[in-house]
Amino acid sequence: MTELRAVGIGKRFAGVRALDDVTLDFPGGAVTALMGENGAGKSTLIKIINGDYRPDGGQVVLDGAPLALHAPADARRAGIRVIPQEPEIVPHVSVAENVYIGALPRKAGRAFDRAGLRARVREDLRRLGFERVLDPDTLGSRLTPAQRQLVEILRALTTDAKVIAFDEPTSSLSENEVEALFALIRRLREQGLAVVYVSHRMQEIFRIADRIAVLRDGGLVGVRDVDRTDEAEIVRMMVGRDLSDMFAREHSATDEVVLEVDAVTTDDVRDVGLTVRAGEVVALAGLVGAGRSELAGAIVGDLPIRSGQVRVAGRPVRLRRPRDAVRAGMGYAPEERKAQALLMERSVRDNISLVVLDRLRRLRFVRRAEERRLTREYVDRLNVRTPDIEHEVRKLSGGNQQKVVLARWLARRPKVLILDEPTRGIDVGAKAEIYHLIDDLARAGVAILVISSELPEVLGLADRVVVMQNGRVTGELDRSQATEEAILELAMAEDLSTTVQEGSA
Amino acid sequence: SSGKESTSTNTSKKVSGKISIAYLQKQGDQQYFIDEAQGAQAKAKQLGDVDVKVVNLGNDTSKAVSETQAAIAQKTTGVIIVPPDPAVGPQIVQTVAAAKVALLSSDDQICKTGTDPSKCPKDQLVPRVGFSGTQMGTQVGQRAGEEFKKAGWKAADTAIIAAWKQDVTVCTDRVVAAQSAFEQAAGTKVRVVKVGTDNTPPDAQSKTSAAVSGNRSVKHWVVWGCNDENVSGAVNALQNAGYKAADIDGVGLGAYLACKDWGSGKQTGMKAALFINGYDVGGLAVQTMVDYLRGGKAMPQEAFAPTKMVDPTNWRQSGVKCT
Amino acid sequence: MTRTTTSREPVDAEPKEGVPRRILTAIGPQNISLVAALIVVVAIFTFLNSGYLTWSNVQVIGEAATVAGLLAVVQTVVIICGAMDISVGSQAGVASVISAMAFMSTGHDPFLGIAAAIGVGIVAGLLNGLVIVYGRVNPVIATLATLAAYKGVAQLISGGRAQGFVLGDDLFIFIARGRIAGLPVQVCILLVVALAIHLMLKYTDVGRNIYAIGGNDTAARLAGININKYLIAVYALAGIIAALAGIILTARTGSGQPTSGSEGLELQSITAAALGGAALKGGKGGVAGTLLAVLLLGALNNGLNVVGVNTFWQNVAQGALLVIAVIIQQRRTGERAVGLPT
Amino acid sequence: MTRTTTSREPVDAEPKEGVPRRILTAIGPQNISLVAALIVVVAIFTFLNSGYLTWSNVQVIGEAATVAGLLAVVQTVVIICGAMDISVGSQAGVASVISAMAFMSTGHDPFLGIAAAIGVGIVAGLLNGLVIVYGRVNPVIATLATLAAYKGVAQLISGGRAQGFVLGDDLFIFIARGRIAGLPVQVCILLVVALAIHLMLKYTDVGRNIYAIGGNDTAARLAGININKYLIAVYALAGIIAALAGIILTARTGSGQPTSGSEGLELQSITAAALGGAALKGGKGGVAGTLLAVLLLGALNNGLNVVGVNTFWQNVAQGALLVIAVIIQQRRTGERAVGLPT
Ligand SMILES: Nc1ncnc2c1ncn2[C@@H]1O[C@H](COP(=O)(O)OP(=O)(O)OP(=O)(O)O)[C@@H](O)[C@H]1O
Ligand SMILES: Nc1ncnc2c1ncn2[C@@H]1O[C@H](COP(=O)(O)OP(=O)(O)OP(=O)(O)O)[C@@H](O)[C@H]1O
Ligand SMILES: [Mg+2]
Ligand SMILES: [Mg+2]
Repeated sequence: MTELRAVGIGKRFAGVRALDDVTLDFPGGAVTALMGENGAGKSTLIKIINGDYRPDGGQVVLDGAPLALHAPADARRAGIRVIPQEPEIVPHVSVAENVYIGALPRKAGRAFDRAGLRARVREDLRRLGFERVLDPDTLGSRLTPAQRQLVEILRALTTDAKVIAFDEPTSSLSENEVEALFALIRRLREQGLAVVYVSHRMQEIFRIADRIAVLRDGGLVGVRDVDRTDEAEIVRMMVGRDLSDMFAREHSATDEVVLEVDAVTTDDVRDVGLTVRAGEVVALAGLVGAGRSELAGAIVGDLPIRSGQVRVAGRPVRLRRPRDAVRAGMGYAPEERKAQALLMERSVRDNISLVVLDRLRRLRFVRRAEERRLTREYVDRLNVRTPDIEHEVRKLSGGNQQKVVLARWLARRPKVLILDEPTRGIDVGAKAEIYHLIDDLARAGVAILVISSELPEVLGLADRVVVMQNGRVTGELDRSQATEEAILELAMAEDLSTTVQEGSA
Repeated sequence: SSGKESTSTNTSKKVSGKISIAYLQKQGDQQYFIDEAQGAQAKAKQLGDVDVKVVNLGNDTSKAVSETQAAIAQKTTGVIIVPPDPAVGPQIVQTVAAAKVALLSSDDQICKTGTDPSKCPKDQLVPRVGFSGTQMGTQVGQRAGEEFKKAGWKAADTAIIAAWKQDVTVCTDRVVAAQSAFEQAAGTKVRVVKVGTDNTPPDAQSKTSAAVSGNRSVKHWVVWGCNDENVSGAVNALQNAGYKAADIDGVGLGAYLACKDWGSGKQTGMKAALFINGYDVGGLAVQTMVDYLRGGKAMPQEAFAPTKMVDPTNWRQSGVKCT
Repeated sequence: MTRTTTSREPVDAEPKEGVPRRILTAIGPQNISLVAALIVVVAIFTFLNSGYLTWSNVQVIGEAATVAGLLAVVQTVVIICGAMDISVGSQAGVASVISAMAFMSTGHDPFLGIAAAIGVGIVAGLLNGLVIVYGRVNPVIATLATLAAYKGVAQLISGGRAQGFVLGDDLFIFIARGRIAGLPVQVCILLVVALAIHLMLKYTDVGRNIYAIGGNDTAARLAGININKYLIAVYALAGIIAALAGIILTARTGSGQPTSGSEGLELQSITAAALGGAALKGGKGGVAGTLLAVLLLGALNNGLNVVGVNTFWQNVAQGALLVIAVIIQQRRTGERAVGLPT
Repeated sequence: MTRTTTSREPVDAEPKEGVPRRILTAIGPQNISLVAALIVVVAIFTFLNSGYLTWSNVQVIGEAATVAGLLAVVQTVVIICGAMDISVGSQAGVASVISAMAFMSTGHDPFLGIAAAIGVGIVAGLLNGLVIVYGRVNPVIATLATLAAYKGVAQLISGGRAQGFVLGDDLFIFIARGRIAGLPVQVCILLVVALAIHLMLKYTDVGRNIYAIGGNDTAARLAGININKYLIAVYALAGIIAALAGIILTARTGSGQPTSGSEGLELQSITAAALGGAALKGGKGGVAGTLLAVLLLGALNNGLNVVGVNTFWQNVAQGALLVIAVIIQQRRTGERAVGLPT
């Protein structure tokens, strides 16, 4: 049976030691979960296994033979497949080609078998139960984040692999897709593959993994069998201390309505109404493609509203572009940090101060000292792990990048804060910190609308839950009424008659 | 087809009715050629029932071929061409001959059977109207030599700036001719500093400035080039480098920029310029073509428009137009 | 270079699929407007001068557009990779000179002349690719540099003068003036090359990989595509096609031209590729669109001369018409006017 | 420096802040290699000809580089936005002609001449911006089109001829040959413009927003930046600076030049910006690097002429040196050689 071993792997980047002498095996026929805080080195380890980064020391050994990994092509040839943390999609070609990129089916000579490809992808989609969420002919540029992640997952199926590593595959997926993915992973495990699985979602790990390896500060803390450990121990291994009161939120809503969305209709959203009061946290729940991000985009003036109105503090806002929303006191952290929020090649400072420059300037000159002070303050508050505030954002780990996005909007202190998947890719410890932050903000009177696909998060945070499906609001649940079952029922209101979960058998 | 259809030479059959002429010019956005185009069109108007279409070929020999083909496709009766490079001559001659359209070259010479007109048997040259490059260069060099003698400079502390676009062969011809004429007139050899430019004043100016930096020991400068742009740019550079007008012996070619210096009444290193009148050449070319087409009058092997050396004292009388 | 693919372009509704719509999609909406623009241009010039829409003039348009067309087609491939080759014109110049000189020095053997030119084209193209990939020089800078360097090489080996004389040779005459089934040989060459490249791009895995590299090079790299090999090969291809263009140039003008005839071709080829729908960021574009754009620009150019518009107005008209054509094309997509268009 | 509360120390070489280190960071590693290249170039030419490193020749280099330098500086701003302005040269041509013609027709008032030129520059720049943002025309295509159109306009209003004569006027003479504290006036103009743009880019919120737009336009839009306004303003700025370059051209040559002197400036300005570290996909670059690149190219150009290298070799040498400079620069970053470099 296959076995992948990482032996004595070390890797440092200028100023940061990402991995330090990590020795770890990934046996075949088992799912090894890799856990650790943001920036612990999980993605770096996976990139090394994939031949994307070259380690400073150590070796990757497959079935007893050391591998010479100079490029991802080498890893691929050896039978290693990696689903990276950030989906990499080719924009102007179809989903089908995206899935089989680098391994397109051929006919005679080098002719490319377009029909064969489409048939194969359709079959893959059907097998996994994704045919309703993903069309093989859509162009890559038109996919939603969830769909992009599904494409990445489908790529795992294209080759005969011995090892498959998933780097946070579910961070923007909702229950349905997660189920299908798990069915797939179980099948892979039965076939004897070594599966590496990275996630910050604790429940998932305990459902799918056989072993849990924990990294901290680039070093291996330990490996546990799932049967012989529990969440508390893993968290302790990850952060070095106990975490309690994770979701303890107190009710702080007032009666003052700050955000009113009144019968808003856009191209994908129909007749949506909701309100958020000062000090209240409203969660917007739903499945992939329910139209939540679309609604958020419309509320902040980025997508055209065909009819309906948005009011902030009672005053109607004329939304022609996001600037109008920002001016009216709204803040919006979009779901895709890399594509929609971050200036990857600029510093942490530049990224955080972006929306407060108008407050920091004097005669249009930015007050640099004040800017640095403000940036440091938020870097400290959110515990962003960066060597210093002039560090380029692209060099941060995924979770820390997300914190930078949040810091940006917190620094602006808006009246309304719209957070689309705010904890996507964030570790348990940091998650708790962010929940505390959201709680603090609410207490300070900010009206908060959170879009989240993670049900525990929705339940833990929200004063009220608004559920959407297919571009419409299908129900609203008070905190006391909200349970996972109730939310899912509303989220799938129209689908209930049809069975969805073929793939999980 | 193989493209090798027999190409019988011009049959002169008289054309009655409307005559349409295509005037294909290289560098059609340069002042000299703009004048030439206007001269051609004015002459056509004067003759009546003649239509002249002017096309700018830039420096593109390939375009010369396609515009010739286009003119033929338009049933043009005569083609007058200023070839961007004489090497394209044979191709033009064969293209035109196949369609039995009359051909006249203007300014630069072309040969029917070879790429180099200077090595062409006399009877194989296409009839031409214009100025001889060698002759122009000779006149420039001669005048420069005379000025050199008059100033009484010594060859040892004098140098010549020759500024031209080095991949334009007709430019090279002029500059080479100027040098031998200068040596004749001056009776001595003077060192030549070759400055490669793109034939525009700013480029001539900066390139010359640099060349001067490399030759600070020189006390007096003689300047010539492919056209007025080069000479005027180079003279400007010398003046900016601190040389007095009296230490510069610049002889322009065209006179359309030199006249600006003279018009201002200031002292200038631009001592003289060969006035070549594009307007006259354009008119003469059209006249020659029409005479041939209408009256069957054979085109003369070479017809030269008059050139005149002008200087600050006599340029106005000579008909130099200054914008 | 990792490219962030913007997730949600502010685009309006997905077009509904119907049969007419299907046909439209097959030609591509981008190309439709080029066809429309072409029809308008032809209509206007035909109205102004009856000599415009004659078979002989159409041939002239085709022949005049061949050299630029070849370069535009291969430039399209380079641009799809997300790169650019600004040196194509200079490469054609070197090849032109070499073809004529090799022809002369081998006792008038046209095949040796052509082979030598193509060989030199491959070398020049490979050098571009190697400098870019292994020298890590930005493609624009690198090929701007080789634009100058190759031009210098052409001038040096030729002494700046046109070289040789090839119109005594049957093959060169055939290329210059021959017809195959009534079509000029040059145009046939262009069509064959375009078709071959079109097939490669659309119907082989090589072509699909090229789109992937240009669309998202990280994705391509992670998928195990040997990006470096592809990029170098594409530059070599550009060198070969540029050499072909140089050979045609030699045949057209009768001699090897170091610079005349090949200057300015870089901008023309990029213009045609971009007008034909290639995105300069890479990943998008096609031969059909480029050819249509070449045809449109050629028809425009020729028409302005046929009608006898003065050079200065031609510049204004060309610029204005180009902008108008693209504006119309873009208006049809109904994209929202925010930020830079692609 | 911020320390996170968690246990881990950021291991290893956080560069120790020392004084030399500080200076190094201030110049930037990219610029360091330009400085090194400059030193090498100067050393070589000084060795070959003692007239090279003289104050008068340094002034010559500065003056020769001014026009291209101005355009390169503003091109840097355009490129940082992720766009490009290929029409700068033509805009300078129009401005040059207009300045001379307005000067002549207002009875030799230099200020009116200059004002008219700048006014025309603004209009031309705004037109570019509007066509790009609201016409949704790709910046390269749009400015390629206006490159032709503005050139045609310059030729039309001037009839293709050099216009007027301004060297009878004190102000124009001052611009052409004056010195301020020993420095040529043209160079002073360039330095003032460069400094102003540098301050704007680095120290104002406007500049920061420009970097944001080029770095990630979706992020900039969602952060409430009015991208359209910025883009149009940047093109207008390009128009103004191009007009300034045109005025200097007029003063240098003594008359308004429709095309001669302004052709090829687009490529020069893009080359300098890119060599100076501006990324063509936007979001990166700076005035200091661009100025260094302008100086390097100017010193190279001048040196080749001082030493008296023939034009053909100059082309080869320029191309080769450009490539070598960038390769050295890139090697220092130690980036892995995969795919297209940025
Ligand atoms: N290209 C890079 N340049 C510099 N530093 C880097 C680079 N990539 C990663 N790092 C650093 O290496 C460390 C480990 O990062 P890595 O991405 O492996 O974390 P991770 O465990 O995957 O975190 P997350 O859960 O947030 O994804 C981080 O401190 C990060 O800043
Ligand atoms: N750029 C786009 N082009 C076309 N359709 C889009 C685009 N973006 C979103 N959509 C469509 O809009 C609908 C709503 O998507 P949205 O992203 O708002 O859903 P969501 O509830 O946020 O789910 P997700 O978890 O996928 O983000 C989906 O049907 C999706 O296909
Ligand atoms: Mg990670
Ligand atoms: Mg969403």
